[in-house]
Amino acid sequence: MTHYLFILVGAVLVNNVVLVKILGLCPFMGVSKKLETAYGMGAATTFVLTMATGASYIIDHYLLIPFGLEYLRTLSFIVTIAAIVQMTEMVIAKTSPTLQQTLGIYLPLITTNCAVLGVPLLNISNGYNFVESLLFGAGSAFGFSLVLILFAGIRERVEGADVPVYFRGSAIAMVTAGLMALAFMGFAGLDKYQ
Amino acid sequence: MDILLAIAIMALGAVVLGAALGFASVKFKVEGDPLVEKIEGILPQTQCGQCGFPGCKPYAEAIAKGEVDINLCPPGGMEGVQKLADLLGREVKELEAEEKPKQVAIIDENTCIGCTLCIQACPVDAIVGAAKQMHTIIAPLCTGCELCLPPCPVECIRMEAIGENLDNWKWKYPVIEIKTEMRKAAPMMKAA
Amino acid sequence: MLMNLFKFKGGVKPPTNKTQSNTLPIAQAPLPSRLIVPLHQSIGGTPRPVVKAGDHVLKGQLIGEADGWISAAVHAPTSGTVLEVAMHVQPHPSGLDAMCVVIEPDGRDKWIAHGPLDYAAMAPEAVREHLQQSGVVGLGGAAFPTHGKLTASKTVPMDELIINGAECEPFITCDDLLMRERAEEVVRGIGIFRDLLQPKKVLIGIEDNKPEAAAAMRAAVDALNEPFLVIQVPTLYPAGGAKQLIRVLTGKEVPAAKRSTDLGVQCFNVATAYTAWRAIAHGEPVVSRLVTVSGNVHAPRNYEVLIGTPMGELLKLATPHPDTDGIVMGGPMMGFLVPNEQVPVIKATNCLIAHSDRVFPPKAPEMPCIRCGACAEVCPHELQPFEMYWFSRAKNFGKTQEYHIFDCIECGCCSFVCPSRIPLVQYFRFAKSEIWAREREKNAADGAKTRFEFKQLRDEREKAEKAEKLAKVAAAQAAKKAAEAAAAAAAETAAAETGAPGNDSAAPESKAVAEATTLPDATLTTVDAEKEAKRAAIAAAMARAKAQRDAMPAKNTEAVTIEQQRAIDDIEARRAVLAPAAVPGEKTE
Amino acid sequence: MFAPAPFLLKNTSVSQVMLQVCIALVPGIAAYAWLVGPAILVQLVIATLTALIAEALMLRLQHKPLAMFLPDGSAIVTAWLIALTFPPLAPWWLVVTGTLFAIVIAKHLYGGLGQNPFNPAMVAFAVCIVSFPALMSQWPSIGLQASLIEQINIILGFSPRIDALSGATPLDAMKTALKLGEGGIDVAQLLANQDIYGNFAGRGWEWVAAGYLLGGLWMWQRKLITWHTPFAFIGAVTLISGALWLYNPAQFANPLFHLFSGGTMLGAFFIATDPVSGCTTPRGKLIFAAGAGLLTYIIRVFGGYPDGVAFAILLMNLCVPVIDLLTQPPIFGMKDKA
Repeated sequence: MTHYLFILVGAVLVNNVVLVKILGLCPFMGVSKKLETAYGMGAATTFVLTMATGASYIIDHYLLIPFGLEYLRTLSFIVTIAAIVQMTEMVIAKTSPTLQQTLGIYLPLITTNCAVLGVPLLNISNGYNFVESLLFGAGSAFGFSLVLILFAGIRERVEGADVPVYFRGSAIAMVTAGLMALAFMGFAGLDKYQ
Repeated sequence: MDILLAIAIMALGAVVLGAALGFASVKFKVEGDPLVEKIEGILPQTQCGQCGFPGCKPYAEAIAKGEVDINLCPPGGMEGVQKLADLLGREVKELEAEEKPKQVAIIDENTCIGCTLCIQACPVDAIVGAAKQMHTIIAPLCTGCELCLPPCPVECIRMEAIGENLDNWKWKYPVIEIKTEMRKAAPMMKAA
Repeated sequence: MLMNLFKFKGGVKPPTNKTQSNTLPIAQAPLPSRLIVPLHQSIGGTPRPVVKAGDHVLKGQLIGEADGWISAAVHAPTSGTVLEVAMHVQPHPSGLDAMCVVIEPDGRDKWIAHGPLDYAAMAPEAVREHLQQSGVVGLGGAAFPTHGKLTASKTVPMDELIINGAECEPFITCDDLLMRERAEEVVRGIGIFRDLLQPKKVLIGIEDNKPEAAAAMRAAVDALNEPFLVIQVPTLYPAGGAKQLIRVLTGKEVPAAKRSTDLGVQCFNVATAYTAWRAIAHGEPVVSRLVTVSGNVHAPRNYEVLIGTPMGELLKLATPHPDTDGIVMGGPMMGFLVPNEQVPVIKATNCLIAHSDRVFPPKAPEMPCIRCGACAEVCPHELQPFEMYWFSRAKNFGKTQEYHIFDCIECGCCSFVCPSRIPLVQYFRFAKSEIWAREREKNAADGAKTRFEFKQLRDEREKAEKAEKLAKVAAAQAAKKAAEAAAAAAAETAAAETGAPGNDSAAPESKAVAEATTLPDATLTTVDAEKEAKRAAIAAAMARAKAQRDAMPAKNTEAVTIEQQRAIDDIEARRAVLAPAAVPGEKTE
Repeated sequence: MFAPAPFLLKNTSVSQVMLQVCIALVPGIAAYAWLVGPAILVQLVIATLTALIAEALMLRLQHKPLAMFLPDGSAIVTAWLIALTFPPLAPWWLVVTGTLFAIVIAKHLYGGLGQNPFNPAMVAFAVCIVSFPALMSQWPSIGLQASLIEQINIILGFSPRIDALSGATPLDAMKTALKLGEGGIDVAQLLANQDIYGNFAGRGWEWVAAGYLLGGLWMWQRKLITWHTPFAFIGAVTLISGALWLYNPAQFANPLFHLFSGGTMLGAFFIATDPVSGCTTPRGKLIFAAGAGLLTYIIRVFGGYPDGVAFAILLMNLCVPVIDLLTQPPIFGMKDKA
């Protein structure tokens, strides 16, 4: 039980996919200007990422490994993720056009969100079983959403600040992201405590 | 052999996923373009045609299709361009024409001959009158589009900038230099 | 005390500075050299001027007629000659002009014929009407037409009538003096409000720094044998805000989105009650009011001042110190510097404070907000002023509304305590007026859009009708010609058959064909020409019938009765509501 | 014409607020200088000078009026907090680096006073402990016999960094000992070591913490801070340390030890109460401070750093906008619906 807890805590905080692994920076910077979009993107990514880890585990274990096709991992994972993203986009477009509007270009971009590809690959390299994979995927997704939402909150506030001209926009956002990563270093070592 | 197997498996995957996507695209089909409405919401609805389109909606449609630039609407001003740029994720561009202050058309009622030409030209029904009778502008409805100017045969319509009055007066953004203002008031009391 | 008092959160205790002006009795201000009476002195419609330059007016004569229900009449403050009806600078922070009636007093101060009304016999409606005609408005500062507040909610029973004698702003003592000297008339005025609203309780709230006023009011209430309760409330700015006083006395909180009558409570200022009584018992409209003159002056005191008196002339009565550099209208917390000393005293003017750096030390420059939260602690509406400031400053108006900027009453408590000396209220006013302006623009744009779309629809319909008509005319003509040709051909063929068959029979036929082919939309042959003619005749008949039908309603509309017109308007209005739904349908036609 | 109501103002200013915060730090500093060594005074001077110079430079670059902003005192408070959280004999350049980072990056890149989302002093500490973990962990043993001149020489790098410096804070010492002991060592045994531990916490340090507590209570009495933040911070530390102490007193130190060790008191009264980077709603303050207290304990006991205050504060700084948004108090007249 504690083992699973450590995987989850590790994925959410200690090895946060954005701030520690530095994956998925594109949506992290792109969709964090407003809290609402951050909520939407977080939810969409959580869904896609969890689905993707599950699907890729199944593909890997029941299709690729039995036929000795491990070298096709990246390719087949990308295809799977792309399909899941497409499906998600269609569902969102139907159910919530405003969310689709606000997410804009970033929804299809989940396809190329390296976090979504990275997490299933990390699962394989960590040798996780199905439940562990799902937990790790969900944990990473929660970590991503958490950080995205907190970041959006800070950016909304910083937008009103007298940031020096040369640092407005992405520059100060990068500085903020750096300081956030610094704060997250405080979690270092927590997943190794026995 | 291996390569054939790989191709077969990938093809199988492609077929399965393709079928799923195809099904979804039918099941979750969306009609209409919500973007046009959003763009139209930003446009000022003066219907002036200065953008080269007959009204705001056609311009909105053209923007949504990506056929034209977003800086063709002088009544919307730079603020409008900024909003469009934010909505569409495009670059902010300087306005094509210069920005004018808000204005209202005024008919010189002594000169008006009652030809109804301006009434027909007004896109927003802001002019009232009948044939051979004096016309007048319903000022609150006028968008200041100037479309009534050219058709008037006697040139009795002029545009006037809407000045500040107690109804549309706005509190200004606070400034720090409060002291200078007070000093200005000083001589007035001395005179008294 | 029998009553259990409530508390509102926040509030501040600025130095009250009331003792300077409340020691001397009320004095009558002399007639000024001229009176500038703005027409728009209350919230609502601007009264229409009913006098013109050169007219002679008597004191109390109507000069501005109320425009609509939320509007109050304006009267000549003294007898004299109307010099002009023109634009003059207003006692308004904008310093803009508005329409005023300028009167040169003749010095006789002669009243128009007036007298007491038979109050006991008046219907409530007549009382409200009379108050409107007498120009009775809220004299606490907001100047809302009083008659508009004197109707109880139909659904909520009226529990409490609150009379506001709190006067929480520093420096101001005009209500204090009014209650001390004219308590009886105030109490009688409250009686009128009570009769109209029928509340269960009447509570008179007076801050506990005015014991003399409270005693005078108690005495008057006892003398008149009224069941009103005079309650002393703790001195805490802004306890005199209507919503705060309601909270303190009843525990009810009136949000910005609701009217106080929805919660069964209504609030009036003591001076309003006084003027209402004068209007009913003496037939006197509101032509003067009490004004505290204080601040940087030798002799602060309260004056009974005619509406329209230039502020500079009034200030001179109290002999301002030479370093006076401006006039503040209202209190030091919510007042504003008037544009110049010529602006007149209006119904909303309760206090003039001579401004100087000694009385109001100049503010240190504004520093950035450090989010210390002092403003949130003192906000009587429990808002988060620093958040509203942050977003007002960034011009992020949507966010300011999320933080309830429209619940702000602009009392100035937040600016008062701010360690960074940020003029918070100014930021909120700026944000509010920007939001209003945007709202106006949005509404105007929406209106323009619907009218434009409707015009387009109309144009299209007209074009279609015209085209239809043209086509019909053309078809009818073609048919007629074809019929003629066919008839001729038939006659010729008949002739040929009977007389001369053979070679020339082909010629007329080909002629008919040729004629037929020249017609616009048909390549008729002699064979079906007849059929075509018949069809054309039918079409022409239909067109005629349709034209008649179309003409019919047009004839009707020339002589519609008012009821019919109203019915038509109703239908149009309903159509307008349905229009968006109807448009696509019509387009597909 | 511009009319700035209200015309009456309460007589307060940012400088006054900051000055009072500095005064409140004095008892703690006095205890520090007396019990640990006067070197802290040198560090305070170094940090203050660096902060003021950096502040002036940044204001100059942004064309802001120096005369208005420099005396506001916020840079001094930041500098003092940096000096008080760094090891007292840390080399001068470490303090300078930290202070520069705090003033330039954490404060002025965001627009200066009042606009920084992260606490500058804590950013300085976190940056330095991540970049120079060894130097940041060298604390002098209490009772180090070295004159002020010697200490200054150590700080300025003229004297070698003697062995007596390579000590650890009482907190760190306990964590390392417990880890090395693999469960064989009892907390009570460790606390018996009178070289490191005093009456209820670290020897000497416990009185420094008490000094901060005193200053903090004075600030509360002066209404510079509300009760929410220190209460929730101290409450959270007490609760979690108490619970674990009751669960296994041999492996977990008692709450009193944790309250008076490391930066708990400084954090609860002086760092978490920073209004700029902290929460502002009453409920938000409670959540913010409780979260910071909890994370402080977790990081200092289970994590990889000697103390957790800096990271805990930074992590909670991250959450501030969202917490504030979710804890908006109901406004006048809208309480029933909320």
